[in-house]
Order: sequence, then C-alpha cells, then structure tokens
Amino acid sequence: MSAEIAEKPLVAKPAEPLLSKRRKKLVTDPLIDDNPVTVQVLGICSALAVTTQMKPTLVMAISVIFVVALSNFAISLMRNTIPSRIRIIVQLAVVATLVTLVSEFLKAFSYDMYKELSVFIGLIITNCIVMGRLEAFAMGNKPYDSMLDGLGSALGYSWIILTVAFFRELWGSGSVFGVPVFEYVSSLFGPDFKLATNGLMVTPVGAFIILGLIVWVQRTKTGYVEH
Amino acid sequence: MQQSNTYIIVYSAVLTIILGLLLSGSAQVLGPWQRDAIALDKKKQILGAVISAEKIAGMTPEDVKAFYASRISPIVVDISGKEITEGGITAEKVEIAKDYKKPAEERAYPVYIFHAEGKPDQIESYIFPMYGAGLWDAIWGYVALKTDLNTIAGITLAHASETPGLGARITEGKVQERYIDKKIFDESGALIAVMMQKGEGKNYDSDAHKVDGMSGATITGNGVNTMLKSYMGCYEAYIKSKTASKAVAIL
Amino acid sequence: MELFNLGIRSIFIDNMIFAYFLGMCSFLAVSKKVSTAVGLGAAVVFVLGVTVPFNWILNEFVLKEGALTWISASMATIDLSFLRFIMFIAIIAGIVQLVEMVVEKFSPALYGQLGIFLPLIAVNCAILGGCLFMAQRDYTLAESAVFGFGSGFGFMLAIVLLAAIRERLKYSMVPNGLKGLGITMLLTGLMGIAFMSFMGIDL
Amino acid sequence: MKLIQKLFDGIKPNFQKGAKWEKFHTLYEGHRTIVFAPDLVTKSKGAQIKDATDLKRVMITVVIAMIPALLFGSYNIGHQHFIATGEGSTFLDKAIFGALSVLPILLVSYAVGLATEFTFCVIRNHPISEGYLVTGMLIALVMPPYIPLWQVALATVFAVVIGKEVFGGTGMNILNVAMTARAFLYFAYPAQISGDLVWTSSELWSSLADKPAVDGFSGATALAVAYNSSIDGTPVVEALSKHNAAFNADYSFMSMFMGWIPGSIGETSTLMALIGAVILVATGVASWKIIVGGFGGAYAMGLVMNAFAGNGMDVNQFMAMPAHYHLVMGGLAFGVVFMATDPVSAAQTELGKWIYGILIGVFTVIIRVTNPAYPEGIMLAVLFMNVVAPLIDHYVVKANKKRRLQRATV
Amino acid sequence: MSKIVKLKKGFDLKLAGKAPLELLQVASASTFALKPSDFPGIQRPKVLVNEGDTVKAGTPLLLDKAMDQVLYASPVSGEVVEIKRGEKRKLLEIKILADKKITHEKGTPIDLSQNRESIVAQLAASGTWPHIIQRPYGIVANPMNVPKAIFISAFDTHPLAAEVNFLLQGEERYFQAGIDALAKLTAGKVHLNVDGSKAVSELFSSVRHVQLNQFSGPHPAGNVGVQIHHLDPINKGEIAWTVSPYGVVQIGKYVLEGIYDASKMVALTGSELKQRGYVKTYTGAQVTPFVKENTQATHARVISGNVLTGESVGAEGYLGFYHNQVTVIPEGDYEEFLGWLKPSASKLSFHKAIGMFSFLNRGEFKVDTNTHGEERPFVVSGVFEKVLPMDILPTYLFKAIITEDFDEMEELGLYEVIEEDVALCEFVDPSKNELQQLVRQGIELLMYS
Repeated sequence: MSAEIAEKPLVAKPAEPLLSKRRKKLVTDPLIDDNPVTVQVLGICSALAVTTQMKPTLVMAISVIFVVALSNFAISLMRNTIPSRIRIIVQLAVVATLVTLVSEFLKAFSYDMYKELSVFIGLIITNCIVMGRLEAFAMGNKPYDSMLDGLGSALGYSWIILTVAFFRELWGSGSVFGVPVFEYVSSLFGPDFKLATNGLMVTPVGAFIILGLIVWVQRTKTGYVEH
Repeated sequence: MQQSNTYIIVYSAVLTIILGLLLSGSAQVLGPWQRDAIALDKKKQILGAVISAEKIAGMTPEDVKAFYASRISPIVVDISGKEITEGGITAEKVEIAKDYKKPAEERAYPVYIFHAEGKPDQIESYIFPMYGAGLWDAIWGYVALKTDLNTIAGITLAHASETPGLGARITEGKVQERYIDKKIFDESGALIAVMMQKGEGKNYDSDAHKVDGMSGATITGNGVNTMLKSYMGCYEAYIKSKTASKAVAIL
Repeated sequence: MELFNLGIRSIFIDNMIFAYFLGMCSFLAVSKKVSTAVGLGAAVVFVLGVTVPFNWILNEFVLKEGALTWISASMATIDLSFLRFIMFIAIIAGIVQLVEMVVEKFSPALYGQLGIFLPLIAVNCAILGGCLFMAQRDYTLAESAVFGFGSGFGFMLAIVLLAAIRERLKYSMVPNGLKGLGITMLLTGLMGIAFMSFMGIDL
Repeated sequence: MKLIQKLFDGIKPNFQKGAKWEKFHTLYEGHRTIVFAPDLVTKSKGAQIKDATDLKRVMITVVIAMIPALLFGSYNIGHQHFIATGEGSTFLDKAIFGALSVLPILLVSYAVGLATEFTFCVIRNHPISEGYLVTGMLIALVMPPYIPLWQVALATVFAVVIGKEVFGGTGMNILNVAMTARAFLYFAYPAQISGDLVWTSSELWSSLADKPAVDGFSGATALAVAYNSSIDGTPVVEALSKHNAAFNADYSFMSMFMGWIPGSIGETSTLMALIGAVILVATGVASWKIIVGGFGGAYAMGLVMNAFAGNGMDVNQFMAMPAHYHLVMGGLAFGVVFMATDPVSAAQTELGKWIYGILIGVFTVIIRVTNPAYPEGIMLAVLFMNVVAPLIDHYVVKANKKRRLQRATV
Repeated sequence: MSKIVKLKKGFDLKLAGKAPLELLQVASASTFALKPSDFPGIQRPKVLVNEGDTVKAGTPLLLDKAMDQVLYASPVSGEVVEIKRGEKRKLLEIKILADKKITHEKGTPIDLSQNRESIVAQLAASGTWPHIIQRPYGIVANPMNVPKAIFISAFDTHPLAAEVNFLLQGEERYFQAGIDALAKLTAGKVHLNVDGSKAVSELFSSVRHVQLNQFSGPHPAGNVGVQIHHLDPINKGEIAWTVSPYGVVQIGKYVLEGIYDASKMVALTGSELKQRGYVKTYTGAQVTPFVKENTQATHARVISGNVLTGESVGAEGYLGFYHNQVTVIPEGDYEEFLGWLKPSASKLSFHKAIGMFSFLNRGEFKVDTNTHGEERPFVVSGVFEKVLPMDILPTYLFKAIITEDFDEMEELGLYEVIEEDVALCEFVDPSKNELQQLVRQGIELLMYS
C-alpha cells in the first residue's frame, strides 16, 4: 500500500513567534476579562489569609506564580503519558512536590517569611487555580502555551490579592510594605493630628469586604453578570 | 486513554521515585541552610530581650552569631531550680512550645545568661524564655531580669497569629518598653509579676507591677500576664536559689 | 474541659471560613441551597474528622523529626517533614476514596446524600488546612480528633447559614456587578462580624 | 398647601423624561410624597381599596417609640457630665448640655445616611424608601455620647452601603443596619469606642465637655464594673451599688432600671425602652414574641449561670449576679425592643420569632459572662441571630411544607 | 359528620353603603356582555356567532378550543351587536342587545338516574357549567375530571356582599336539584358551608345529600378556599370543585326545566349610590341603568363585584359573570398634605400604627380608591399571617412566585389559594403590592409549565 498512496507533502507550519498575539492573550486575558478570582471564582481559599500585609502577600503571589506556571508546564509535558485513572493523584503529586520545593526554599533563605506564611504556603496545593488550570488547559495544550496560561492566571490572581493587601495594610496598619504612611501623613497636619487605623481591616472581615468591593468595581467595568 | 494496570503501576512507581528523589535531594541540599536559619532566628529572639530590635535588624547573620557566642552562656534548670547537665540536654535544644504541653514539673527550663563580652562571670542579666496562649494562638517571649533577679531589663514578645494592630502590638518596641524597670516580686518577696492593664493611655509609673494595656486587645494582654506569671513561677526556685546564694556571698 | 474549649474554639472562633478563609471555593459554589449545603457540610465534617487524626498518626510516627525512633533509636535524626505536603494530600485523597467506597457499600442512603460531594472534598483547602494546622500546633491525638470534627462543624455551620441567607437573598435586588461572588463575599464579611462575638470566649 | 403644591408642580417638568434632571426624578418624587400623600389610585382589577396605613406610617411609629429613649438619653448625658465634673447644675443645664451633645450625632447620622441613600436611589433609579427614618435614629441612639463625629459618618456610610444598599435597599438587608454601624465602629476603632472615656466627660470633640472629671469618679459602664468585679472577686451587686456612690450616682438596680448610668445615648434606661416596647406592641409594629422571648431568654440564662455559680464550678462573680440585673444592664432592653424586632433582619415566621428572641437573650448573657473581650453582649447577639434567622425560618418553612406533604400521603 | 370551624384570623371591613334587603324597581339593562376575561382558565377562545346573529338565552356564544365540551352561553335572547376585540385581536366582549321578552333555547331536563358521563355532557353544553370552578387554579372545571369533593360556600363575608339568603329566596327547589346533580359528579362529598355565627336558615338546613359545615369568624371565613383548607385540603395532584349558591340554582334549573336561565339578583352597594338595594337582571348586564342617575359624586368608581376582588368597569361597563354585586365608591386621586402622618379615626386601617385610630371607630367607613402610599419592597411585619386563616406562609409564597421558583410555590401551597384568598393580604399590605395579580401569575406559571 505504500506505492499507490502518494505521500502527502508535509507542509511545515510556520513557527509561531515566541510571543504571538494568541500567546499574549493567554497571559493578558486572565488579568481582567477572565480573572480567575473575580470572574471564575477560583483560588480565593488560601489567598486572603496572608493579605494583612503587602510583604507576605507578595511572597505568596510569587510562590503561586512559580507553582502554577511550572506545574502547568510539567503536567503539559507529561500529558500524553499520564494514565487517566490516576490523573488527579498524579497532578496533586506534582503540585505538592513543587509547593514543597517552594516551602523548603523559603525555610532556608527567608525564615521570617516562612514563619509568617505558616501553613498557607502548603495550601497552595489546594488552591483551585492550580488544579483548575491543569485540568482545563495543561492537559490539552503544549508545554510552552500551558506555562504562559499558568503565568497569566497566576498574575491575575496576584494583582487581586496584592490590591486587597494594599488596602488592608494601608487602612488597617497605616503602612504600605511596612512604610508608615499614616504616621507621615498625620505629621503633615500638626502634632495633635493622628490618622486612626481601622481595626476591621486587619480582621478577616476586612479581606472579605475589600475583595467584595473589588469584584463589584471590576465586574461593573467589564459588565460581567453572574446568574 | 485507557492504560493497562501494569502501566499505571509502573508509571506511579517511576513518578514516586522521581518526585521522591527531587524532594529528598532538595531537603538534603537545603537542610544546613534551614537549620542555620532556625538557629539564627532563635538567637535573634533571645537577644531581643536585651538589645533593641533595630539594632538586631542592622546586624548581619554573622554578627548575630558572633555576638551570641561571646555574650550568652546558656544553662538548663528544672522546676526546683537545679541545673540539668546530664542527658546531653542543651538550652538551644529545648523547645519551649513542646515542653509547654508537659506538666510544669517535667519541663526543662533554659536560662540564657547575658554577660560582658568574653567574661562569663560579669553577668549583666538573665534571660528567661516563656510560652503561653494569646487570643488566637500561641504567644511566646523572652524576659531579661537584671542581676537583682527582680527588675526587668527587657522583654521581647512574639505571637503566632494575634490580630494585627490589636493583639499583635505585643511585638512593638513601644509596648515592650513599658515593662522595663518593673518588678517581678513585691517587697516581701512574693511573686506578683507584671500585669498589663485593660484599656490604654493611663500612667502606671508609680506602680511597679502594672503596665499600660493595649486597647482592644485585652485578651492578648491577659495572655501575656498569665504567661509571665506562670513562667516566672516556674523559674522562682532558680531565682530564689540565685538570690539566696548572692545574699550569702554579700554576707 | 481543655478539649471542650478546643472544640468550641475550632467551631466558632478559629472557624475555617471566617478566620482562615479555608474551603472558600466550595463555600461559595455549594451554598445556594440549604439542603446541598447540609450535604457538603456533613461530608466535610466526616472527612476532616477522619483525616486529621489519621494524618496525626502519620506525622507522629513517620514524618516529623525523630518520628522514626520507634523503628530504631539511630533514626532519631531523620526528618522527613519535607514529605509532609505530598503525604498529607495523598492520605486525604486516599481516605476520601475509601470513605466513598465504604459509605457506598454500607449506607447507600448516606451515599446518595454525600456521594456527589466527596470527590469535591479531596481538593477542599479546609481538609489540608486542618491537617497542616494540626501538625503546626502539635496537637495530641485526642486534640486532633476534636479539632478535626470541630473545624468540620465550623465549616458546616458557616456554609449552612450562608445557604439559608442566600435563599432569602433571592428576593433581593442586588446590583448586577455584585451578583454571585461579590455579594457573597460581602455577606461573608458581615457574617464574620457576627461571628466575632465568640472571639475570646473562655469557658 | 396649595402654595407648596404649586411649587412642586412648578419644578416638576425638570424631572420628567428627557428633561435635564431626569436622573433625579426619584429624589423629586421622594420629597413630594413626604409632603403630600400621593394621588395614586388602585388598579382596575384586584383590591379596589387599600389600607390607609403605609410604610411611612409604620416607620414613623418606630421613630416615635424611640423618642422617650432619645429625650431621656439626652438629658442623662447632661446629668452624667455634671456629676463627673462635680459642678452644680439645674435641670435646664443638663437638658441643654445633653441636647448639644446629641444633636450633632443625630444630624450627622441623618445627613450622611440620607445622602448615601439618595445617591444609590439616583444611580439605581429606585424610589426612596422610608426605612432610613428609623435607621438614622437608631444609629444615633447606639452611639456613645462622645464619639468623634467622623466615626459616626464613616460607620453610617459603611452600614448603609455594605449593610443595606448592596442587597437592594430597605427590606432586603440581612443584618440590622444600625447594629452593623455600631459593630463596625466597635471592631474598627476599638480604642475609641470601648474605653471609659467615651461614656462621660471627655475632650474628644465637644469643647463643652472639655473639663476633667473630679477625682474618684469613674465613667465605667455598669457592665465594665461587673466584669472588673468578676476579676477582683467582689460580688457584683455590691460592686455596682458602691460604684460612684460617693457622688450619689451608684449603679443600684433601681438607677440602672431608670437609666441614670453612663452608656450609649439611648440605651441606658430600661424604663424608656419598655415605654417604647408598649408603643410598638400596642401598634402591632413589633413582634411581642421577640420582645418577650428576648427578656425571657436573658433571664433564664441568668438563672442558669447562677446555678453554675452556685455549684461552685467557677468562681466568676459575674455568673453569680442575680438574673434580673442582666435585664437592666447595658443595652439589653434597648436592643431587644428596637434592634431585635427589626422585621427585616429578624426571623419572619411566627415560631421562628420565639426561637430568635429567646436565643438573643441567651446569647447576650453568655457573651457578657464568658467573653471578657466584649462586655456588651446584646449587639453581638443580635447580629449573630440576624445571621441565624434565615436558617431558623428555613426550617420552620420546611416544617410547613412537610405538614402539607404528609397530609397528602395520609 | 358536619364540622364546626371557628376562625380567628381575618378582618371585617365595615364599609358604608350596605344594600338594604329590598328589591328596587329600576329599568332593566338593554345590553348584556359575555367577557372571556371573566374566566381565567380560557386559553383559546372561539366565537360561535357573528355580529348580527340573533340568539336565544342559552345559545352557545363561545367555547375554549382547549376544552371544547364546555359551552359559554348567551344570558339573554336578542341580537349580537358587537364582537369587541383588542390588541392582537384579543377577544374582549360579545355584546348582545336583549329582546324585550327573553326566550330560551329549549333543552331537555336532565334525568339524574343516568350515568355520570351523560349528565356531565349535558351540563357542559348547557351554559351552566362555567359555574363549576376547579381548585387548584380557580378555573372553569374540566368535565373530564372527577373531583374528590365539591364545596359550596353558602355565605359571603366580603365587604358589602349580597345576602345569599335573600338572593336565593324562592329557589329552594332548584337549589336541591342542583345539589342532587352535583352529588352525581363527585366521588366524594358535597360540602355546604354555612355561616356559623347565625342560626342556619331553613333554606340550607333542609337541604339533603350534603355535609353541612359551619364556619364563623371574620372575613375571609366565607371564602370557599379557606373552607376547603379546613375541611379537606387540596394536595398536589388532587382536584376539588367549587360552586357558588347561585351556580347551584342555575344547574338545578337546567336539571329540572332544561333551560339556561341567567336571571339573577344583584346588590347595588357602596357609599356613592343614592339608592341602594337589590335589582333583578341577567348575567352580564350593563351597569349603566343601575348607576347612571344613581351616583352622588361625579368622580366615582363603579366596581363589578366587591371592593376587595372586583373589577373597575366604569359606568358603561358590564357585570362580571360571577358577580352579583355592583359597588360604587369615590375615586381617590388626590394628594393629601402629610397624609401619611395625620392622625385619623375615619380612615379604615387594619393596622394600629401611630395616628391610625380606626380600630376605635365602631362606625362604618367611607373608603375611596387611594392607595395611601407608594409601592415598596416587602417589609415583613407578619401582617399577612394575621389575615389569612390558613396554615400557609403567605410571605414565603409570594416571594416564591416573584422568583418563579416552581417547587417552592407548590410546596408552600399555591394549590390551595386563588386571588380572593389573598385579597385581604393585598388590602392590608403597607408596601402596597398587587398580590392578587401576583397569585394569578404564579398559578399561570404552574398551569402552563
């Protein structure tokens, strides 16, 4: 049968540029229009607990970016070999390994942060964004694309928790990244003037309310309505 | 894709081995750094009772280690005040948090003696660790007593998860400064410790056993009070034995 | 009394939702009807109550530093805590599977109620969170059992209350941008204020 | 009358469709219907006549029921102030001082609250509701007399927006709006609202109050005194009756019942709350079940606590305090009468109202006695029960459905 | 086996303008109309006559293609003058100019010893069938069904309602015949529910083949829906029928004489009528002759039926099929300075909120059509529960309808109520919502889903 059937000429697909339009979209879409937190309602779990201060939040965000992007990449590499019956376990194992790496790294080189984030680093494993992106994207796409997708989602998540942390730290502790803003502003108005910090902002309630308001603003702008 | 059982088993085995290697490898490599970081953290905390937080923050890890090595000599005592030397126990190895769960009689109590550089006889203060419960979770700290073993030279407090801005203020230098020069024992020698009061803004200069409170954080304050009193109680025998011997020495 | 206090704390004060934001995803997704919320809540109580003590045993005798001394005293320096995440999550996934099978076999009625929720639970942060808190706080076995069940009940209470409120909210005219996630977050915040009344209760 | 009507008619075109202020037509109508009951008639099908009572009248009934508490509370501020400063004073001095302290708070509460409400009505284009008539008054009455005004404003905005408007406005909220305002301050600015300073003389904002208290006078609330005595180990009743006795301002049962004690503006007098309760129950506006349940629950729980204390279980003197003291201390009476009965946030089924009321009383006493962090239990109990109320209702409704279903299968 | 039920919840509206029990001599109406809108269940009406046709009393004018055994007949003999249609050719009215002397279609009297099917077939075609109403839904009964019981409320507690005993004077024979026929139609009982607050009139006490039940209490004790709820409530999948006393008489007349006799007595009530009392006319009569010269105020509303459940028809309008009452009250389209605040003892109110002293006023109230306030979202105050003497949670039911939650509507008992049962809720509602319309919406959602 080899002789008769003319070999189809292999048309070499033009190589897609490293940051094609499509790939850019993979990264930018989850920032606003398809934000994992405010639109897809994923990954709120572990996000909020560390947002009383900017600094731990930033570390958390970087960790999540690392884990989501790399796990997406790894799972995508493995996607054709993973037995479907133990798919979830394999995914969890890979994610847990990556998270352990992050946690061990922090413990060695930034022990203060390690203490501050305590169990919440470990909880990245069950952050729904991670598993969500693995299932929804990495299992069916190429490694590089998957990594970009993970990067985009994690960035979308990051700016949300950083915004929450910004307001919580500013109003709750009167500072940004530990810089005492309220103290400085108060000093401009004379010695007796003192901007009061809002205790509610540092309690979990503050996080819920700030996030609720961010969702409101964001969805009003994009016009997204949930039914 | 439906794979055979063999495939699945082999796959999981290979994956387990790879991930296991990766993890244990990283743990091996990072282990020394981690142990170092933990030890350093503890040293910083201990020193926090005698030198200011700003100063510690300005020190490099090497500085801290060197400072600690030249100025601190740790011992471990039991509830009756006797020094424990057998069993290879060292002060650094005692984990207060774990010991906290044991009955007071069974705990080991480290004492960090702070002395002049390189001169273990020229004692400046005694640092005692302590541990207790705050509003949400654990609180702990180190209190340094002057050589009279009554007057507080400094205190450092930390917490696992007190409410920032409220209970978490125990870590602030301003709050901790309130304890300086307060007394643990009254004139008759009975243990009173120092009690943080409810509400904030009052002046307790005249009372050697009271410090101003943190508004909105009564429970954390109470936690600190209980912690201080109970641990000072545990160290009472040691302290009494020291002051007694000193009295003898003076005589 | 200590255990009782711990139970109260884990239900009301250290509430998984209101204090630690754990299990938020299912909290938000499965809180539209009281009946389903009760189902999910019961499943969480069950799984947390079983996995926390189970993981305690694992942690105590395998993972933690010096845990292996029961095999040989020479292993006192071995510290396998870097395996904690991966082992905990594996145990959780395994136990959820096991629970599912056992329940299906012995109580089909219960399975009918809990069945659909069990797979959801393996990736519920509240479960892993509970286990990690247990390890971090050095609970004893009894404490970890009480803590597991207590946290589970806390989660169940929160989700059932939210579901009842959301049922009432159906008649409200929530602004478009707030529908769903937004209003639920605000609502959770307000519920958090109400739950703060228990903060500091000491029996 | 005609003149006002003409005035309204005159500006009406500006608010009609297509006119320049079209957006604000809801504001126009809102104001016109306050001056004139509207000329609306019933539809051609359905009920051809309607009850002469509308929501405005129901709401104003609640406001009127609160007026005794407001007047007394206002006078009491003056009374407490002059005791604290040790100055001699007449009835008029106290009344004027009190009024000058309360009016700004009341004004800020109404002005800020209404402005917020109007903004939302305009944006969302729904009619202005009269719910804020009640809320504005309630917010003022639960504030400590010397609260900084900016805090009143901030709390009002928070409560109206997050507590109410996001749910769609009056009738849709889950938590009692005034309680939300109070709780917001309580947790956001604990230093200012829970100290002893806000209750009597203070220099926070009122220059009138800018006089130091005389030596030995304590502005602590009755609950704070009771809590402190539970630590010291003195019997609560004794501590209360001794407190400020030197100034003829002790905290005996009678003076607490009458309300001659420091506290939030409207909450001190149990008597005034009871007068309000009589008005509300007689007019059928509030549910007597919630009120009776609330007092009953608190009293019963007080007795339970006594039993515990009697067993020597815990030597907490607060537990041993006679149960009837709980009813006159703090804001229990005010809260049960005016807060718990808010029909929107309370349980809505008849059986549910009993459960809801009783649990409010029970929780209030539990929080007071066992939670030293928050001596005032009623606020938190009401909020917590607001959260629980939908679940109570859910099960009461379910029972009703079940009865119907069982009937079918029998 | 008769039951005595005493109801506490509810509210009697004491309005001015009750009709004295005397027959007025008023010129009879000349035009009559059949309005499909009177029958809420009609889905696809088909007109059987053309403009200009002459008809007799009992000639079929209309049928519903969804249930074509049931014929809607002309109440009088005369000429079809207009078939009025509205938007999208929606059928509004079939108007008939009546002859001076009414002639009837001659049918055959019904032999009640026949089997049920043929009795049903004859009744369905007789023109009297639309008097049989099906619960749930409150629509004209489907002849194909067998109801579990039939309920007749023999008294009307609506405001200013016509006195049933007076309406049925001299019709005892027909009433019994109607009962006999109805007894054939149901598998269960025929319940005759009378006013338990008075001695039972001879008219009803002597009726055979019924279970006589006594109901007492304020309005809506006379509503058949309330009575069913306390006697033998309707569950999902069950069907009960209700018939008005007048309907029973109609059926009885057809059974005995084979004619559809639509003559009825109508009470003229309301504060704005100069002369009140009862008049004899036919179903669907134009109200003009009764009210035109008889109204005091120039600005009045003419209502076919009572003030709670009736319909404003105007002075030129027609009497509804099921109505035996015309009420005229003042319109209320005026603004009132501080009307929401003014104390008053003369405004009728169920509430006792500040300034509402009507509960002290023992007299009769003159009520206009003003809504006394604007529409608002529900503020649940428990007031609905006080006027609905049923084990139903009205607020939850209404909310279930608003959110179109079918399961909830069913489970909360929408099967058990129709508009008239919630009319009092609509009246007392301080938020001024239109609850009767809402209930009908809910019923339609359930029916057509």
